Amino acid sequence: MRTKLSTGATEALAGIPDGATIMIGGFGRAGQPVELIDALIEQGATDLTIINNNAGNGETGLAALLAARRVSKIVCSFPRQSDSQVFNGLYAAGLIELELVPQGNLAERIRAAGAGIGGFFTPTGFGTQLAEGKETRKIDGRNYVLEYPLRSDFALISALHADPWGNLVYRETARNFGPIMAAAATTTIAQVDSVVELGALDPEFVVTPGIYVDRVVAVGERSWLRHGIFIGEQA
Amino acid sequence: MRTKLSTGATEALAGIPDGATIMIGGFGRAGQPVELIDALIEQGATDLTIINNNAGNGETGLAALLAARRVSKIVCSFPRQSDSQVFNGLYAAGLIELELVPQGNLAERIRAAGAGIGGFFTPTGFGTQLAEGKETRKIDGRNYVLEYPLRSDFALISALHADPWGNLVYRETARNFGPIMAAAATTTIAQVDSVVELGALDPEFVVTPGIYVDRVVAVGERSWLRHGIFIGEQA
Amino acid sequence: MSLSREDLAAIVARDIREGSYVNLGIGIPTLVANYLPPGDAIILHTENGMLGMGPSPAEGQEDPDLMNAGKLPVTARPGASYFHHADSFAMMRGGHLDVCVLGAFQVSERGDLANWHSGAPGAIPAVGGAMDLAIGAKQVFVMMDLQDRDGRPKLVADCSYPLTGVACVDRVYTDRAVFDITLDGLVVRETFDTTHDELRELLALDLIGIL
Amino acid sequence: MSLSREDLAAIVARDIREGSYVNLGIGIPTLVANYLPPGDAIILHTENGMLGMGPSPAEGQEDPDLMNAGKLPVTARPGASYFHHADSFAMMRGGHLDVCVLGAFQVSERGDLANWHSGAPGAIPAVGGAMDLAIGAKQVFVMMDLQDRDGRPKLVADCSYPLTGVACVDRVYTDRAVFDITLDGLVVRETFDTTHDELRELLALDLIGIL
Repeated sequence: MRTKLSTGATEALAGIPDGATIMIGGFGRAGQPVELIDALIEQGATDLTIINNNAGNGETGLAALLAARRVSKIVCSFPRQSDSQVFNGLYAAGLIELELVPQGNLAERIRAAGAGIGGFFTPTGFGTQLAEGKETRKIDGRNYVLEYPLRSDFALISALHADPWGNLVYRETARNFGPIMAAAATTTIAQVDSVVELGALDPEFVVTPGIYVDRVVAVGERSWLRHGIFIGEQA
Repeated sequence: MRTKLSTGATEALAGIPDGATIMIGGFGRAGQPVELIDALIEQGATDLTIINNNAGNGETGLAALLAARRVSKIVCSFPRQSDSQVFNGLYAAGLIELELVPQGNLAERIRAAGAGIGGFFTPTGFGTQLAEGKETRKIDGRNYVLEYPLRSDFALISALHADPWGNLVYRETARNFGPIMAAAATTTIAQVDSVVELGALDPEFVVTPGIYVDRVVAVGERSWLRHGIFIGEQA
Repeated sequence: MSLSREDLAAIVARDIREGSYVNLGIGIPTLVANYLPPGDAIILHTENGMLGMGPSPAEGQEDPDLMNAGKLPVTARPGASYFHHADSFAMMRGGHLDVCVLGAFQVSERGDLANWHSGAPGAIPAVGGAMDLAIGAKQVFVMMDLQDRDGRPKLVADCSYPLTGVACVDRVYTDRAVFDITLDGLVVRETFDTTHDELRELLALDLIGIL
Repeated sequence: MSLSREDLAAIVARDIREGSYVNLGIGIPTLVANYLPPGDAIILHTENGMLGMGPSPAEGQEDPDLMNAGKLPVTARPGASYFHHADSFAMMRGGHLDVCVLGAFQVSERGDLANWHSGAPGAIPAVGGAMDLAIGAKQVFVMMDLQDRDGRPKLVADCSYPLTGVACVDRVYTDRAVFDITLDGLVVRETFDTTHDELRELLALDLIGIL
């Protein structure tokens, strides 16, 4: 196997062009690939479409990418939070486009992209504003909305360990969107706390098989684990 | 938590009526819940619809259930094998109905049932006999067939270990259909080699969360592991 | 004359059967956790990828990777499991949770739920998992005051706020009474220092109930 | 005058790039494994739930839980992973495998594949993963004899056998020549002791190729 290990975040991000669609893992801050996002800010690609559950918290990570005016559109389920001031300001000023997707439909659309499914009927959102204009169907007495896969050019995700094949394991609820985004992107870049030897991950316990991972960069223990605690805010 | 542990296979199968639809795990013999199938033969329920990847191998397990004439219909992807003589005979005599489903559509239909998806567009089978009469659609230039979820009243599956909450871990390629069938059945019954203490399974490594498992019966090391080796035959 | 939120949370907790898998929504429903039976009689789900969620950690023991859907630090019970977002929402959408408890702006007498969007012009919409929770569980309970701050009923003939889900609520716990939403209509299940006549006058809805 | 299956397997193996994820179908394609570079340059997938499949175990070391799609005992390489059937077929259907090698009854000049059903009356149909393999990989290679036992070409204008997939085959390796199926037509990629004229006569198909 050719190695998937990059020497650093900058190298790992090579080739991301202006106008790219990028999935970024994380639920709030847990699982957010902060070091990769910082490198993306430095790298300079702009006019990006970002797919994430949220729209940035505080002033760092995804919020800092937004503040740097690199993002023209965001697809997410929960932009408005007590600390989403960066997004709020851009949105109010008409400087960012928002596609709001119910969280489960967001997850299932991402999963469908990775799984080669052309579309699926979901009960979530039926009869609501978020299904307006969409095809609906009653199947076995229940109402569904047709939703389509959500793909991206790149995925930036965060995991706990990788091996040289790119197999990944995660930590607790930081797993969240990582596994499905890895499969839905053309090129998946994973930051991990550390890389372990081939064979060190039990094949029963691999969560993301390496086939879904193109580049791996070890960043050391993530800053969230070092600096940690944050204030809660709803979903 | 009320215990999910049954004292034996007979108790675990309580309440399976004539005419039930039952998913049975396993790919060939790996992951086949042989002890539960033996108990089902003894229990006597008949006119069953069985969902399995295959239609029985040799003279034991699922093949023995067929031989006992308890199965009126089988939904599977690969009935014909070198050792599927029991099914072959019943089918040739018109004594069993067959619904043939491509293996990936079988897996995805089972997954859809557990996931609350009303239907999905799959590229698999488009333009073939197995899509005849089914709705098709071209999405983003690719052709798809609409397939519907596959549910069951019961699932009989085999895993390696369970804890008292019904969390399951599997062994190697015996995992196959177990996790998705567990989620697709109204009542899921798992045979396991052994039950471990609550907390003994690492939450990172649980494959089937206990919410999908209703009854657990420890059978000791499975007979396949004791008596083992079998002859290969295609998928 | 009306019940405190804590007392109401205790009543909701009382109605959740042992062995249930439960998702407690953000906000007021979270209070229900304080009144559940001790031990592991009830297993809590959090949609960001965990079954077997435990209480808040002791101060200083917070783990940034272990949080609930409200992004507050939590713990894991023995027997817990983690899974990714598609698996977590499959669990919800697939009808595997026994009970989900949600807050609401409004509930209609047919069980329509409005709890995600004020509909105010200029407001930034944010839905999160609300629409998935609304349609997913075997039983969807709502906890809310029966009236808003201006005294207007929140249990209504038709929701004026944007809907979260259609005909999805099974039971509404309020500070004045508990209602079951049935195919026959709104059933008054229990009242708190409030008569049926008072409820009828307040709500202007047809009510069915044991007098 | 024509290539042995072993020699053909070696040629297929030569064309698979290092770092590829590959599924080798049941039967003749399995031979390709014997000619892949040593080590872990190529990672094998088996649709019953594994990446990183290794060779057959030593006699007496067979593990009944560890098998390939042909239900033959295999081993796991360091770096392997197991997953359930829906995840495995999502991997295939989602286009993540670089190469899939399949046997065939017939392939049409547009890349239609027939390999699952003889169509004979009374035959018990069995499809397994054939239709998923046909549509899933980035490149679908077929290995087959150019002619059947009766001398009839198996690379045809239109398949007479029931189809496994439509326009899904990218390349056909036969004992006489290798063909690329392109939007421009059938391209002769390489020949084995066979001239283009002989191929044209045998197949009665338009061929494009470097003479």
